[in-house]
Amino acid sequence: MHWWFPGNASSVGGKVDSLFYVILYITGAVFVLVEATLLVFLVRYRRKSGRTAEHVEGSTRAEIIWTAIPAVILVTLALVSQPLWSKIKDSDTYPRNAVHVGLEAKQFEWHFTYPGPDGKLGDDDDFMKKDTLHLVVDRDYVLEMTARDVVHSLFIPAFRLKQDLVPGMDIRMWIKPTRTGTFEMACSELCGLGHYRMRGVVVVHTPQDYAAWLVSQGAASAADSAAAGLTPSGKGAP
Amino acid sequence: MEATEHKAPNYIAVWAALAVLTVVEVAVVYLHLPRRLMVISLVFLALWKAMLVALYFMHLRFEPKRLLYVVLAPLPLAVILVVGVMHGFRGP
Amino acid sequence: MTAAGTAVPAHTHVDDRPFIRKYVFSTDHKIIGIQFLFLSLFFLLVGGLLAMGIRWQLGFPGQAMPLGGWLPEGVAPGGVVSPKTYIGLVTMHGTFMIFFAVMPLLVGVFANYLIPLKIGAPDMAFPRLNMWSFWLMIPSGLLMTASLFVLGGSSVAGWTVYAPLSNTPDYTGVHLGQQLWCLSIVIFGLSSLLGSVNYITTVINLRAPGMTWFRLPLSVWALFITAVLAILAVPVLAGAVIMLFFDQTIGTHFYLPASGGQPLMWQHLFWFFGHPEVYILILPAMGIVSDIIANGARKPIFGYVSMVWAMIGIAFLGFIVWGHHMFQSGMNPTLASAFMVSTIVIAVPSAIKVFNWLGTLWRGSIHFTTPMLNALAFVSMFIIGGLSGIFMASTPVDMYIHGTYFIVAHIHYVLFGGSLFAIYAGIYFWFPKMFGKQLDERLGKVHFALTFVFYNLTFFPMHILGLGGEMRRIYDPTVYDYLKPMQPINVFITVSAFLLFASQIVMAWNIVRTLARGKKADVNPWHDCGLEWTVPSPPPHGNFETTPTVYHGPYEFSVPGAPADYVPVNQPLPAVPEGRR
Amino acid sequence: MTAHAATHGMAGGAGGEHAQGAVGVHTQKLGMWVFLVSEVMFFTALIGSYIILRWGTNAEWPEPRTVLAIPITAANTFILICSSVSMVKAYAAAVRDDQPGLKKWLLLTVLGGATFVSVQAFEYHHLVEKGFLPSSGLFGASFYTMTGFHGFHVTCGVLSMIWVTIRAFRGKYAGGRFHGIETIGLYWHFVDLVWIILFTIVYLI
Repeated sequence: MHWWFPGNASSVGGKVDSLFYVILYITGAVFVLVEATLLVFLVRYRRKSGRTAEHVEGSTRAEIIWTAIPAVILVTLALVSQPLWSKIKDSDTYPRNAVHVGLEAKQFEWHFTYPGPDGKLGDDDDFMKKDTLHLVVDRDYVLEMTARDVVHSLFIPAFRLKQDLVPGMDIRMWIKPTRTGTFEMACSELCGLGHYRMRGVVVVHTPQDYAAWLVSQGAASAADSAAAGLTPSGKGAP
Repeated sequence: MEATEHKAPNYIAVWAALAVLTVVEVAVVYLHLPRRLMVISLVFLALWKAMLVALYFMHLRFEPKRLLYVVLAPLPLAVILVVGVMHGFRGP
Repeated sequence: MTAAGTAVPAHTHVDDRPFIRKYVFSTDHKIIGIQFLFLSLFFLLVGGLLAMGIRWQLGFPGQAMPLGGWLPEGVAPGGVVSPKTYIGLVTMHGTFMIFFAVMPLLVGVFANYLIPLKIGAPDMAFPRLNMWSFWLMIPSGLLMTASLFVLGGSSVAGWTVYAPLSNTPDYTGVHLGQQLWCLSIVIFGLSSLLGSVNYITTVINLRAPGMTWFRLPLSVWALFITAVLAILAVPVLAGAVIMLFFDQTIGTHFYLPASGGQPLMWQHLFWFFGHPEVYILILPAMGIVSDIIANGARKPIFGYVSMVWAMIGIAFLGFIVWGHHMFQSGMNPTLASAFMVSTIVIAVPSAIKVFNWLGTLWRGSIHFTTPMLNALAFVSMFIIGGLSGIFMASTPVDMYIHGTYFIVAHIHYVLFGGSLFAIYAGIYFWFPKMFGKQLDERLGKVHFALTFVFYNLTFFPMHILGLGGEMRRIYDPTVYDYLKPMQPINVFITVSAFLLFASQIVMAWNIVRTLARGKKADVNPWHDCGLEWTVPSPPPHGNFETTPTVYHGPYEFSVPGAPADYVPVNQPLPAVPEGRR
Repeated sequence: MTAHAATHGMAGGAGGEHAQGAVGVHTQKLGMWVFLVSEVMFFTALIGSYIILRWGTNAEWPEPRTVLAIPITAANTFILICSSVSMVKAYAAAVRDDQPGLKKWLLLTVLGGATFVSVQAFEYHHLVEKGFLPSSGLFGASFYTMTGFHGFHVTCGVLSMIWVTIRAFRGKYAGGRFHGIETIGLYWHFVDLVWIILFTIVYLI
């Protein structure tokens, strides 16, 4: 039974998970401590005959302590999170040699534009695929993302990656898969009535498999691009 | 009465100042100054006029300090909102 | 603009106002508070019913809903909720709960009822505006309710109505529903504004002699700060919604990229309102809980002054954290880092408050009354809601859990486990004052126990769903292979949610029965120090016979040397041995 | 705190003379200021959006003075400023209990406000005829939204001012009861102040 994170398959996933567990352990400990204290107080200081409450109005020292400790822990957390965040989302830090893949989302469909054999986006040998992203394991990719109609959000749980696609904005996201296999992707920003079925898959190949797949696309790509390109979406219909 | 304790300001003088500042503003537009200089001077003139209205017509100059704090409270928020959002668009 | 109302006679014994001025178009803050109470409890019920529809579809996707056959074919073909209906339910559940249930319950009811009574004023500063604040809620609520039934259906853009989904009918097929949503929210904003202006002015200017700022009960402090948040945040929402409305009706393009508009600007403006709104929904709850915990523990609140400063700190920081709702929105990542820091800092004052509540219980003599139980539930649930918020504050972790059920769990731990338990606590606590009758304690405890258990069974598993990667607002999770194994959790949540909803019948029954033939309440059934407990239940029009004088702070419980274990604020403290005060 | 005893009898905000609470500000005036604070945030949303859309993004923007007529609006600005002056004169007259003066200056204020709104309506008419509409790009959208809501505020102000003037003719502000005048005056000046900002930012820059 899978009732927890899907198995990680990207370069950043492990770090995100570690950070998650750090926070989980800290907050878990705080949770147990505080709730236990609450329970102990409730039992110990319940109303009993012969004992009255003590008229205490506060304690500056205690308050300084319990202000300072969380403040230090929390600021540390922020400092730990910051570098990882910049690495994932700051496009200036992305690897130079990454392969660029285009992604345009429209209602309930993901349209990927592949650079073709020459590895460059924006020329004649580009080809398109709908709802399927083919990647080579351990290679750096940068998705050049935009949306045609409304705000969508690309969510690949196994990669721990999420990024909104906003119409009118050009947003980039770095991906580096570390495990071969097929992984699901979803839209995680309400985008219309068919939001729930805006499903796609990421197929992570070995370099050999990818080359074979690329060859097999030679004939299919032209037809696919035409089909994926400008078919009007079924507006409003789920 | 709190309102009568201060001597009434010379409203006509304030009015004259506002009128002159408005004329200066319009003049600045037609002077063909460098864009940046024009914007800065216009913003400065507008704030000056707004201050005159707030301080004299709305009597803020003669009110207790505490009321002044109430009134000034939203201004930093307005700046934070505009600056924050403008910064937010220089995206990845 | 000149809010000249007729002077309210303060010392009336014979109240000869006609029925309609007394109970319908009343300017009496107590009647207005009670009007708000019933109105918002109604909307709480509506919001709860919509939630049941959501839960049915998530637990049993594609199966006919019980009684679903009664719904029109266009809404639920064959009794099965359609995707459009589902998203409509999600949108309207959020909208009703936030704007028409929790916010008026906290602000409309308690601010109206408590502020004048607790500070020793005969009424609000502007009673007539106060009346308008309630009567504007009626058209606002009617418009929002009507939007459920108009052609094209209600808004389906989520309660955050993100543009361009919301402002372009072509994307969803919703025209009028979304426009009514906008109009309703603008009127709501006006109502909230009139209320807030009143609360602020009243607290500043109408305090009784001796009621200094640092003698105000924490509930009044909280409601005051909330009103400040409301007058600063709600107008921004109104402005943003008006632009959204123009986008739909007169062809502007504020949020449409077509001619240079910015979808992201909607999100910024919305969350600039939206985050302070979160604190509007939790601060009054904190204030109410502080009052009740001090009362239940028979002790002064621990660290009163730091409690006040913590609230002020939360209120200020609340305006500079809005970006944390938008970490994954395509916003500048450097700005996101700044928002991460401010967000993390805001956890500190919240932590201070929790520790101070624990400090209040320490060495107390805890009476487990129904209000106290609900208040304690607030504290323990707020701890969970607060701690789960730290996950989202950390931007990389947020990348995974943003937009998943983890967020849904978090918001419900804060809004239901937090605000709603505090509202229940407040209703049980002040009901005797409002109606002169005491709610049944045994039924109250049954209601509390059932709600507490089923509430946790409903919302805690949502954390697991979220970590498993289940997105929020999806019609059918079984579309995804990786979510299928978690479907049993969804079924479990759905069953718990139905039981949670059913448990509320106990409270409704308790209220109805008490109003019909309840035990008459004492003037001061909880032995509290507040000024509201020095006047009859319910208090007469004009509240106080003579203007009360306040001698000390609001939480003088168990004072050594006092005849009882509480000293009402209108009585001086007993002479104390040197070293104290 | 003795002030409270006085407030007690007139919580109606009806403008009793001693109704100053803890901060020493009359309740009615304080309420108006709090209301104006929220108005500041409302206009921040509108004007802020304009600033953001125009300078925060790379949207194309026409030179305002190629679309709008500056001289006539400058004159209109001057009219609004004049009405602010007449308002403050009315207030001064009310403080002095100079009833004829109060009536005269109030009438002039109403006249100024009404003229402003009329000129604005004329300007709208002219612009619409030229084909400049709310749907004409972002500038049209924000121009009409901002000036429209400002105009709406002026219209509300004129209507309340008419009401206040009627009350003044009935002697409701005689004998030192000038707080009503002061309160409406604050609103009036605020609307003037917003226009000063709008005129600069929308028409001139």
